Amino acid sequence: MGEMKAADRVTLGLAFLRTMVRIREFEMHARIGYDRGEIPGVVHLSIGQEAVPAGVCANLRRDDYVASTHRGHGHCIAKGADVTAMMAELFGKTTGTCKGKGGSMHIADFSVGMLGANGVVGGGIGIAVGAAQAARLLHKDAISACFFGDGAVNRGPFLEGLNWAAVFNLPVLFICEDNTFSAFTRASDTTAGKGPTARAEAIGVRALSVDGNNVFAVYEAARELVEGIRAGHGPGFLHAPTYRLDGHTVFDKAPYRSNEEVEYHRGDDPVALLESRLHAWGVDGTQLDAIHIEAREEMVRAMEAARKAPSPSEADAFADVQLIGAPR
Amino acid sequence: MGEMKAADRVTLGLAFLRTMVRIREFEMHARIGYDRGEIPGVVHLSIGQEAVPAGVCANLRRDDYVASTHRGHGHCIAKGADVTAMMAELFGKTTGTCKGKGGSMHIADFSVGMLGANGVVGGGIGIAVGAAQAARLLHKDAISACFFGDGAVNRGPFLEGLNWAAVFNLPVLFICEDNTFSAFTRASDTTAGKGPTARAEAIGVRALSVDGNNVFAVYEAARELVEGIRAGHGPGFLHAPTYRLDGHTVFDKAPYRSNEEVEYHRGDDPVALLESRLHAWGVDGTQLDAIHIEAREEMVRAMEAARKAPSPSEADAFADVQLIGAPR
Amino acid sequence: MTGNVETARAEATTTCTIAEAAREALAEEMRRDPTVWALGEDLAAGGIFGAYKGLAQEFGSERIVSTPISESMIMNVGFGAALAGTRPVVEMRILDFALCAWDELINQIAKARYMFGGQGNVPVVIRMPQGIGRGHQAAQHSQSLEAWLVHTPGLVVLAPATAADEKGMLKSAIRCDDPVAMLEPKALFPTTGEVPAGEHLTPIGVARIAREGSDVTLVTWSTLLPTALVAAEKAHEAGISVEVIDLRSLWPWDREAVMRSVAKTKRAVVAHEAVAVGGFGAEIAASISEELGLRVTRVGAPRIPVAYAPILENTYRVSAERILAAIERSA
Amino acid sequence: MTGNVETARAEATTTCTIAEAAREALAEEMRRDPTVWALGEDLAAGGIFGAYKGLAQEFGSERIVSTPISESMIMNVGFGAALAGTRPVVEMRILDFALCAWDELINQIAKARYMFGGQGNVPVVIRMPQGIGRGHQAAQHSQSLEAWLVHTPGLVVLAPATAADEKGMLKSAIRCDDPVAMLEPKALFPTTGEVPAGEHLTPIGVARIAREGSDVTLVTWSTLLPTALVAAEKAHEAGISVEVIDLRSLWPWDREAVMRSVAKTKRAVVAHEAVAVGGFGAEIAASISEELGLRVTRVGAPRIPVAYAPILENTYRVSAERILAAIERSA
Ligand SMILES: Cc1ncc(C[n+]2csc(CCOP(=O)(O)OP(=O)(O)O)c2C)c(N)n1
Ligand SMILES: Cc1ncc(C[n+]2csc(CCOP(=O)(O)OP(=O)(O)O)c2C)c(N)n1
Ligand SMILES: [Mg+2]
Ligand SMILES: [Mg+2]
Repeated sequence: MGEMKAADRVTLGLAFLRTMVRIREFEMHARIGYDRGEIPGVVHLSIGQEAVPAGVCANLRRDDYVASTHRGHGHCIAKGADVTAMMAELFGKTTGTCKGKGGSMHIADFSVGMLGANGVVGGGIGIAVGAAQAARLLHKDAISACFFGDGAVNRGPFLEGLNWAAVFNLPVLFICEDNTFSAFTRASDTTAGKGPTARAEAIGVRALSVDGNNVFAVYEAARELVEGIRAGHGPGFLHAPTYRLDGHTVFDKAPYRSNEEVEYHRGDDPVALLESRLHAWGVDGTQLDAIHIEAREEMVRAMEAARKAPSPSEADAFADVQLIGAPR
Repeated sequence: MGEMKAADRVTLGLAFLRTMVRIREFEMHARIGYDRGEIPGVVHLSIGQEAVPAGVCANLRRDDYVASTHRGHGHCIAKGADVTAMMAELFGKTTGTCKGKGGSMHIADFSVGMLGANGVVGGGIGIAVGAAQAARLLHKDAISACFFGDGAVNRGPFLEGLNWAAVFNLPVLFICEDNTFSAFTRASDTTAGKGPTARAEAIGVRALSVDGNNVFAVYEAARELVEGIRAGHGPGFLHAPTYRLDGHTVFDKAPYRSNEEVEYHRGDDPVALLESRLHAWGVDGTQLDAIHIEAREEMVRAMEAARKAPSPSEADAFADVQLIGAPR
Repeated sequence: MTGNVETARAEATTTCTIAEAAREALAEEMRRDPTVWALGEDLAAGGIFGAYKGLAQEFGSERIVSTPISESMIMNVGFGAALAGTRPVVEMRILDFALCAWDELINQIAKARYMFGGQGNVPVVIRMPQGIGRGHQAAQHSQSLEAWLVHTPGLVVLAPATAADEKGMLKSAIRCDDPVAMLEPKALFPTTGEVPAGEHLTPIGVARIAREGSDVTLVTWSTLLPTALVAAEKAHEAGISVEVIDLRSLWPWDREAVMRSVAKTKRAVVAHEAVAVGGFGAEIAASISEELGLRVTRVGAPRIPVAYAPILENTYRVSAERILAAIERSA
Repeated sequence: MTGNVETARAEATTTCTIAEAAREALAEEMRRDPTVWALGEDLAAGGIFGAYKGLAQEFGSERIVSTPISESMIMNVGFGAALAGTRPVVEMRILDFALCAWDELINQIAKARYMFGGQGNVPVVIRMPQGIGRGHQAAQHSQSLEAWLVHTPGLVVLAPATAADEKGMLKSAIRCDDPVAMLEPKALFPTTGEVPAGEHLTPIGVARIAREGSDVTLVTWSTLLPTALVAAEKAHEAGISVEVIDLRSLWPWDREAVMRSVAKTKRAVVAHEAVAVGGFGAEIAASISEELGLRVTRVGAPRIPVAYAPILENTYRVSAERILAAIERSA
């Protein structure tokens, strides 16, 4: 950040804040929707982790690809997916990104290169690698970014995907969004060795580790990697430790950790950290408040639209299965 | 080797040679059996790689476990499996280790802890890890050894198995028998990064790399790792580069490499290297010849026995499927 | 062998959920046999359906093993540990994730006894709760794939639908020397039922007559049982007496019990939650047709993935109305 | 649609092996469409059946990609690359290894179009040569699992048995916008057949009458076709006229052609190499029974793994004698 002009860093910080607050507000509203029974399905929230998608995706273009996880709202929003369609998807409506067929775990928006959340841990890795290989074949200069959790580093696709991207020198940015837990288990209890970065390096992928709650740090590290990737130097890997402030799902009360622990980590809330930084840089409170209010209003509108949107009909269940050999 | 007494190293070397020559002779005879049509199924030979099983298994007890690969004759023999039953298995006879049901790719001999060759690359890794976990649960002090090829380091189970063994501090020795090729492809073309040892270390497994054609070196490195494993320090990893002198299978003519390359590597034939070393240590040629002759005679007898052994009957096909719900 | 013999033996019963019955079964077997242990994700936290609640406290982390998210290892470690003298209970969380370990289940576990010429047994239980759950989790969390497992030589396949059978079948599975695919009825985990007090084992391969009847035989299993019973009741109101067979053991399946009932009723319906095309219902229907020359009416899901929105999910679901229509249509 | 319409169009033919037909098909499609590419192990060396011979030389290593031994990546890279605008041909070497990528095939590829609400197509072909090969490679290298794939919503499933169909179906598969499971007849790769010269596409969903007959309909596919034709000839010698339907497209399958034939012959046999229990034959049999009220005789392998020793392997194998016996027994 040293070289950046004060005005620029404020502009950038405000853009980050807008993205992060939109993600947070989307999820707060999704939680409300779930609690009220308007959202029928299980939702995984990424509250506390917003700096990672915001910092990473600020380096991506619209034609770049992203593959995501079961906890993918932030990745979608940061990549530019339409929150109205996303909220409608959570409501299971025809106006949803997936016409109500996917729900939170399968939100996708191909129009902005979002190739899908994913219900399988590690399931997005191959998709991102494949999209990168396709881009090369089609002589496009798009790159792929692939988000996954700390739990995914213990699944086979982590090894296979990183090795593959390195062997074929593909333009892929792998991001391990390490939120300290994999479901109800502390990631450190199930991951041996020197951690994700060391694993990536050993497999031949250039890797950086960065404070995942500091959006500027995430941005800078991702930028460094993305520059290398766009320059044709092959894949990069970013390890971003952060903390999942909510439960694993909306109904997980997280008895496996103490309230003190959670409170401690609230002190590192990336939104609050960014705001105090902006504050220190002279941005005044009303400007910050405006961002919150705007985001909240956007989400209220999205909820309203989702509420009013038409539900699918039974016949819709038979559409989109396949072109040849579909039922009915 | 520095500390070992001259007499001891000769004794050890002769034991290694016996094992290595038995492996080689077994496979030379298997090739003859295949060429003659007496052995019906495809066979993968490990000619040129014998130092690895010989050096590793010299550190194992009968009650230790071994899991192997499609190229497993050497691992079986070095672990003490009965070559007569092995040869009968290749012939598909009832006296085979698996009553003719498995063939070369599934030879197993539970009586010596050999938990099976394996038709799936990387398939043995979980078996070895599981056997080690069972041993701990049963308060046995047995360890597991798991052989796999250089190709397996790019499959998911490599990551999952090493991480698992490290997380649970299990007594497993992983051995990557790196014979330069995975089927018709050069391993170096498909494996990125700093190689198997670096991968293992990053996952938290203590790792050594050693000349896989030097049986004493393999033995010493495996011993060091096995001592740590038996002392309860968790898993170890041994990378043993060597060279597959024959084709991938008995009918692969290996057009993907030059004759010069193969001839070059014949200079590192582990059997020849060991013999010249023994020679230098004063063992005379007749003693070495005797080992060859004995092994050859043993394999001729095994072939003869296999030839004479009864073939299974059709009814045998229905046995051993399962205890409950078997057909007929 | 005939249906529900084992329930006759029971004198007292207790009421509990299917998840509790599962926990009891595992706890009892672990107390009885020190070689029984369980491995899977989040087991120390009690598992996602509460079926392991408190077990880590009682048995310790060496026997209730909370694993990394490494399905292929969970499965194959269970396999290796079975070969090496223990009786592992492999928890896959839900069936859908078991596809990440499908090679290990199908290529290794199911075939091992055969490939190795019967050298050893493979006493491993693979728990794969299946079907549409309660959380509207869409296509990757809702499959029913019993047909695949029945088609796989080497496997025993169980699909309990009641608390009593959950307990009795899990215990039988743990004592079984073959690999057992235990397809637990995910959506029914919180439902309660009577479980015979004391040692309770459900025999493998024996169907249960869930309701006696004389006009039509309805063969079903797993999550569809309660729906089938509702349909049978409605049919009863419409004057059709339906015999409901809870097949519960899918391999081996109780051919004798099914044929006996159908020989009596002369009309057969088979209903399951899974996709109808290529479902296990086709095997039952083909068998009945072969043996008794009768036309069987099959009910199952359309050949579509499970969607998220409840109305779409319901379109996939086999309803009591659809079963009833099949009962009426059967001839 | 009726059977073998497409062969009528062909004027000249050439003779080649099934492996050569496969290579030709891929080469032609790659020449036609620069977005077509192939990925799998050892492709630069021509593949293990020679079906990629020379293609790396013609198309380069960016389009004929020799991959690491990473099945789950091979499959999922194919998936991602299909979403991103290319038409990948995923080579699994043999079906059995595809089980290492089963999550990717079943949970990702098959369901993607649906889960994502039809946002995009998934034009990927997954080549999985299946069945007992020529090398006596035992249980982990010999499975036939078409029943599983037919049971999976979202997939098209093809199973050619001749050189003409290998070529015509692979080309149709590559042009198909759905994911296609291409179950190639492993044991038949070296056998030769006539292939229509010039552009040759086999329509998906259309069965082929491989032999006309009037007494019994024999439905079969893939590796069992030549055996079925032998059985039909023997039946002919015994005075029974057998109509042999090469189903070749398993999903969608040509219900109309099958029903038309069975309605004519009133006797039906279905025969496949796969295990009979839970095989796709059960679906065909159940469908015929439902639609025409006829008892169908099924022939398939016993529910055992494939063994190594030839005599044991043969016990698994469906022979012409067994099919003939079924023909005689059918009624
Ligand atoms: C292959 C697979 N195994 C298990 C699950 C169940 N599951 C869903 S989320 C989750 C935890 C994932 O942890 P992590 O990768 O750290 O992501 P996070 O939830 O923390 O974002 C698990 C085990 C799954 N979806 N897929
Ligand atoms: C999962 C899987 N993929 C592919 C194969 C086919 N195959 C058999 S051996 C082999 C090469 C293995 O190479 P490596 O691990 O180095 O062992 P080596 O043959 O050199 O002993 C391949 C690809 C297989 N058996 N299993
Ligand atoms: Mg996490
Ligand atoms: Mg190798």
